[in-house]
Amino acid sequence: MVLKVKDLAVSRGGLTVLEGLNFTLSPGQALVLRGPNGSGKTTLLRTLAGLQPPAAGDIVGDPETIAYAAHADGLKPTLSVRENLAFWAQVFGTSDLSPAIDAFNLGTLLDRAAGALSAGQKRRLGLARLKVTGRQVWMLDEPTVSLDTSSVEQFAHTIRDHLKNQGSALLATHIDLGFEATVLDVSPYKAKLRDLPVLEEGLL
Amino acid sequence: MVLKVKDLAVSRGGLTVLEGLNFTLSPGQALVLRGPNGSGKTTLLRTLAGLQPPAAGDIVGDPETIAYAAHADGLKPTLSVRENLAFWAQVFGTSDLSPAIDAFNLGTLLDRAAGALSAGQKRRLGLARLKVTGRQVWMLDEPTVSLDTSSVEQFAHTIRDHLKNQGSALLATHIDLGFEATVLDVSPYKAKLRDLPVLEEGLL
Amino acid sequence: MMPDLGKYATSVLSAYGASIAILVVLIWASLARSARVRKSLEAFEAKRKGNG
Amino acid sequence: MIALLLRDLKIAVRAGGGFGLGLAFFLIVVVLVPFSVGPQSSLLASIAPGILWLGALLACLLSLDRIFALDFEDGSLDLLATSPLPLEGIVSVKAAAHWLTSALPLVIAAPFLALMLNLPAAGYFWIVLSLLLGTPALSVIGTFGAALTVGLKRGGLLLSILVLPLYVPTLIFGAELARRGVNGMDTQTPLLMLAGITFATIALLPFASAAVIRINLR
Amino acid sequence: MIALLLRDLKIAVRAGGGFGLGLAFFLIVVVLVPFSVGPQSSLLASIAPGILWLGALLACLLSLDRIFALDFEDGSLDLLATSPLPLEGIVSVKAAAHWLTSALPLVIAAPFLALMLNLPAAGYFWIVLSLLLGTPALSVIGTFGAALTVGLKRGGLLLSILVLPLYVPTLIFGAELARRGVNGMDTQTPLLMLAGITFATIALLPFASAAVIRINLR
Amino acid sequence: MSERRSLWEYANPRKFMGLSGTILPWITIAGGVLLVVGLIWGFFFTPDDYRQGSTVKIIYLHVPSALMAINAWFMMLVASLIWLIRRHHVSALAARAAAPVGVAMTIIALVTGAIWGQPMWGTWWVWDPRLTSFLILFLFYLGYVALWAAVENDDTAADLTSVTCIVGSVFAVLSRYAVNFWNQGLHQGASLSLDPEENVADIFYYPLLVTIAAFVLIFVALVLLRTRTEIRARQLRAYMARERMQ
Ligand code: HEM
Ligand SMILES: Nc1ncnc2c1ncn2[C@@H]1O[C@H](COP(=O)(O)OP(=O)(O)OP(=O)(O)O)[C@@H](O)[C@H]1O
Ligand SMILES: Nc1ncnc2c1ncn2[C@@H]1O[C@H](COP(=O)(O)OP(=O)(O)OP(=O)(O)O)[C@@H](O)[C@H]1O
Ligand SMILES: [Mg+2]
Ligand SMILES: [Mg+2]
Repeated sequence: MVLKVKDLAVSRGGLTVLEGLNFTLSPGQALVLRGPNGSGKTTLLRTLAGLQPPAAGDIVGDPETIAYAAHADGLKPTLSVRENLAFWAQVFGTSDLSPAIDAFNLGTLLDRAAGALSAGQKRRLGLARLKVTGRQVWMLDEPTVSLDTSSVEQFAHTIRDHLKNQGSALLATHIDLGFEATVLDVSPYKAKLRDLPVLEEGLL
Repeated sequence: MVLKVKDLAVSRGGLTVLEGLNFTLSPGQALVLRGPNGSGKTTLLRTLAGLQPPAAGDIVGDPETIAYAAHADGLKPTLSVRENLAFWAQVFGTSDLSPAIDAFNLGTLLDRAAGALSAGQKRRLGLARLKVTGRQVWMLDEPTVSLDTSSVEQFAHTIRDHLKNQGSALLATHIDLGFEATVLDVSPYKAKLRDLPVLEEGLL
Repeated sequence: MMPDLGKYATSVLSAYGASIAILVVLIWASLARSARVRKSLEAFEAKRKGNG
Repeated sequence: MIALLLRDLKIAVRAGGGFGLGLAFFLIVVVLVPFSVGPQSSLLASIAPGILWLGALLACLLSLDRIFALDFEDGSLDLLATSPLPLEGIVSVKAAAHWLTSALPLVIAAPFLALMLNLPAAGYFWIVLSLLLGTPALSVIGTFGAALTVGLKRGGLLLSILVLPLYVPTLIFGAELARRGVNGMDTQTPLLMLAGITFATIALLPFASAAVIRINLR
Repeated sequence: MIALLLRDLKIAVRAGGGFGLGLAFFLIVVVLVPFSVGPQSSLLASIAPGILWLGALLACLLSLDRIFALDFEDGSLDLLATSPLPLEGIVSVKAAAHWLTSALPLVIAAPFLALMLNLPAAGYFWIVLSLLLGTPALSVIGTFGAALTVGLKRGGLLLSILVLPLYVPTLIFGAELARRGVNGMDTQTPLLMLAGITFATIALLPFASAAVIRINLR
Repeated sequence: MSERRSLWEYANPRKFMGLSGTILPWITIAGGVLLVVGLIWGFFFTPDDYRQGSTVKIIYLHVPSALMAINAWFMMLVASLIWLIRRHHVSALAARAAAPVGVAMTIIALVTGAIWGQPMWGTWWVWDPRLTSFLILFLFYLGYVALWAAVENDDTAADLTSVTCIVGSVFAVLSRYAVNFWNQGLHQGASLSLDPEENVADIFYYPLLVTIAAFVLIFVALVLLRTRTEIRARQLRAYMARERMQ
């Protein structure tokens, strides 16, 4: 077990969005978060990645094992694809770029400035970053946005590989990714609006 | 016929991306652009919308009939959903917001600041803008990114409606949208790399 | 040989010195860049020919 | 067009930005001057009109990048360019909104700051008049600079460098007008020059700005 | 950590930005002063050290928003915060990169600009010394301000307002040191104060900056 | 239309490379020789001026460089207009190539002027109209160069800098004719005017003409050389861009 969530509540903009979440993530497991727009998937992922504190409950797990990929890819438009990847490899203390490059078919784009990529090419580079982190738990927010079908296939393949090597993944997505995964629908955990976030009611 | 493209070539970053495009768009017709990442769909849409000049060929059509929706939604985070919509309505000289609001189920979000919406909610607002332009030809770049299944359904419904009223639509997308449309795969039109854009070869 | 520049010697000499230095730097920079660009273009075209 | 102006004003007010911040910057620059040149009051009074003009100019300058950059980043500018509004009109409205939110508050605040710099009260009129006449040129010129650099990420510094030389004539005649007015000298020449610059830029630069925006959107 | 520093320097050079632009701004501010206060050379010489300090400070200030804003917008900051690097280290590296790309060129250029303001040659040493000692504090304090405003779109002006008061002590002692040095007066007190401020901010502020970044990323 | 060869042919990169390659050495030699002759003549073989003393020798550097600093901007203006109207790439690249040369000329004029000013006016710098507009022109040069460097896409950069060049021409005109508008300021008026009464003494005049010719030729040579470099660099970028698309 690499991540265990107990009675977790997460909040955004001062309001609790989801509450009463309980789940675990084991090595080799992929967990897909589903739920309509605005249900709180992004908020949950940010909380688990340690970017914001939980509103209640516990997260058991080592933040040092998590690699988070947000909607924005964190690419520097003036640096080349290779330089972008190499930078993240250095930050995470790894050095071999080639698996990442191969996994997302970036070979021909290596010397291109990241700013001159198309939407899908950027996304592929953003996903390739995950592979150079060398981390075990991947947290992905709508990873396949803008990807064409063959790239989605590549992505699914990469995830399957990662799971096979005892990695695990937590994904938020609206579309089918084409690999076996536990599905967690977050809609039932929608927070009731019973209490005010900060002050007690009738305080006046 | 609202748009006719003859021998069009489009370029990005000084290089021709697509060439030899010929197609027409008639009232009531939806044309879906397909092609792998980086094949030039975005570039083609921007050219047709009049944001960049064609590299060669002709575009016959009135730019005043086109409503373009890019990847970015042009929302002002500090204005409310209603204010955002009302602004575009005024710019395009229309006044009735309610069809747009109903079409994308924005009723409950009206007084929310656009910056406090989730990814999918923002997208819905961005699409609602199209309805308030009152324009006939919609050009959409990956419109369903981040949308959940029920919103995609709403979107397809809106498009069908628009087509029924003699509107037409040109969409770039990687996923199935669930309505009948002519499909144009741009990959065969990939520009040959025969000439350099500006200078002659072997110039030295 | 050297003309007598009187009390303004430093002014005149530094004006000549500075101007000539700037010209030399400009010419040197232009030539260096010209050579560099030319070399990389030649290398590039040679490589392309080699590849077919 | 009106809708655009109103929207821009609303956003400026909503962001808490426009009014307050430019003003505060102006205030701080004027406050820092005594710290940096030392507090002898005769020296201060003699440089006061110049410092007020310089402070107003820098405060204007700092708010220039807001004119287009936000609209560019979130895609609004693409959408506006494909809207029925003429681009020349859009840039003029943008310049007007900038003047209303950034420059006008400075003009109003100037007399209060003049007090801090020991300027004689008779000079207040001239300070306000020269700023009122000169700042529209600053907004219009600044809009041109903002249009030039709109495609560049963080073009802020480049913007300053392109715009400041263009600001020089306005600054010279504006400060000259204020200084002459304060010292009771003849003000006609700088007054005419300043007005001339302002009207010329308002009449001509919007076309350049619109052209440049079109290029940058490609 | 080194990787981050190198990346930031590379980006600054690549953008053509870092070095050249801050410098050009400095140059322009110093050039504008005579336009605004009038060109009497004795007046200029007497305010020269203050103007040079003020110009350097404003040039630093304008480049502050680059420190974090770009990384925040494109998501890098989220990713860096979840990376193995300690956040305190990240902010320190950011401050160092800012100093190298923005402040150091100003220090080097200062003597040339002093020439334009008719400063006696004996004063150059003191101008450079005071800037060399004071600008690291400006970078570190600026990094704190940039961290505070990182969440805000176009927080540039707010940033200026938060940072400028914090800059006041550095400015006072820096300009005082330069002025005294130029006039051949005793420089010990401002020298010690300036050095003290710089070392104190370098030692303490990175912790505050890191904390503030953490809050802003929530 | 007609059989006559049009001048526009040289806007074709290949034609330009051919022609410029042939004439460049000659212009360079001529410019170098004239410069050496003019400067030696001026420095060693002219007397001191009765008022200015030996500082009058600075004229052989100051006037030609100031002249070329302004003319370079006008050349850039013409090149920019040609680019905007006829979209000949060589023209845009020539403007780009000329700017750094113009910057150097401006710096020489500023430095020599300042050094000359110290003994003549008792100060390095005065804020008179000609000097002021010349300084603004210098700042414009910097902005122009920075803009070229900052914009990724070459055509966009050419368009934007062309507009900047047109706007900046106001200051090029002012720094040449400001003295005529405001009859104030310390700086010299037109000493090279055709009116013989106003001319500087012949003995200074002839070597000055030689150095002016030398500066013109050196400017042309440098611009040709740099334009050739820019064309090659553009070619290289185009190759690399194409390579990357494959
Ligand atoms: C920093 C100080 C100076 C600057 C920036 C400067 C700049 C200029 C400029 C822009 C021109 C006009 C070139 C043209 O119209 O093509 C010029 C011409 C000239 N300058 Fe200066 N100058 C400076 C100092 C001086 C000094 C101190 C002297 C002599 C006492 C001087 C003597 C001349 C002469 C004789 C001409 C030729 C006049 C003409 O043909 O119009 N300059 N200078
Ligand atoms: N900055 C914010 N301030 C206040 N509320 C916000 C903010 N961002 C999001 N929200 C609200 O918090 C809720 C959860 O948003 P979240 O982004 O987590 O949803 P999501 O499940 O990721 O949706 P989507 O599928 O559309 O991305 C939504 O109702 C949203 O409107
Ligand atoms: N700013 C730019 N400069 C240079 N080349 C660019 C730039 N933007 C995109 N390109 C290149 O132009 C080509 C077409 O890009 P475009 O964005 O039109 O593709 P697309 O079909 O929309 O792809 P996607 O499905 O990934 O969005 C791509 O090869 C891309 O790398
Ligand atoms: Mg989300
Ligand atoms: Mg696309």
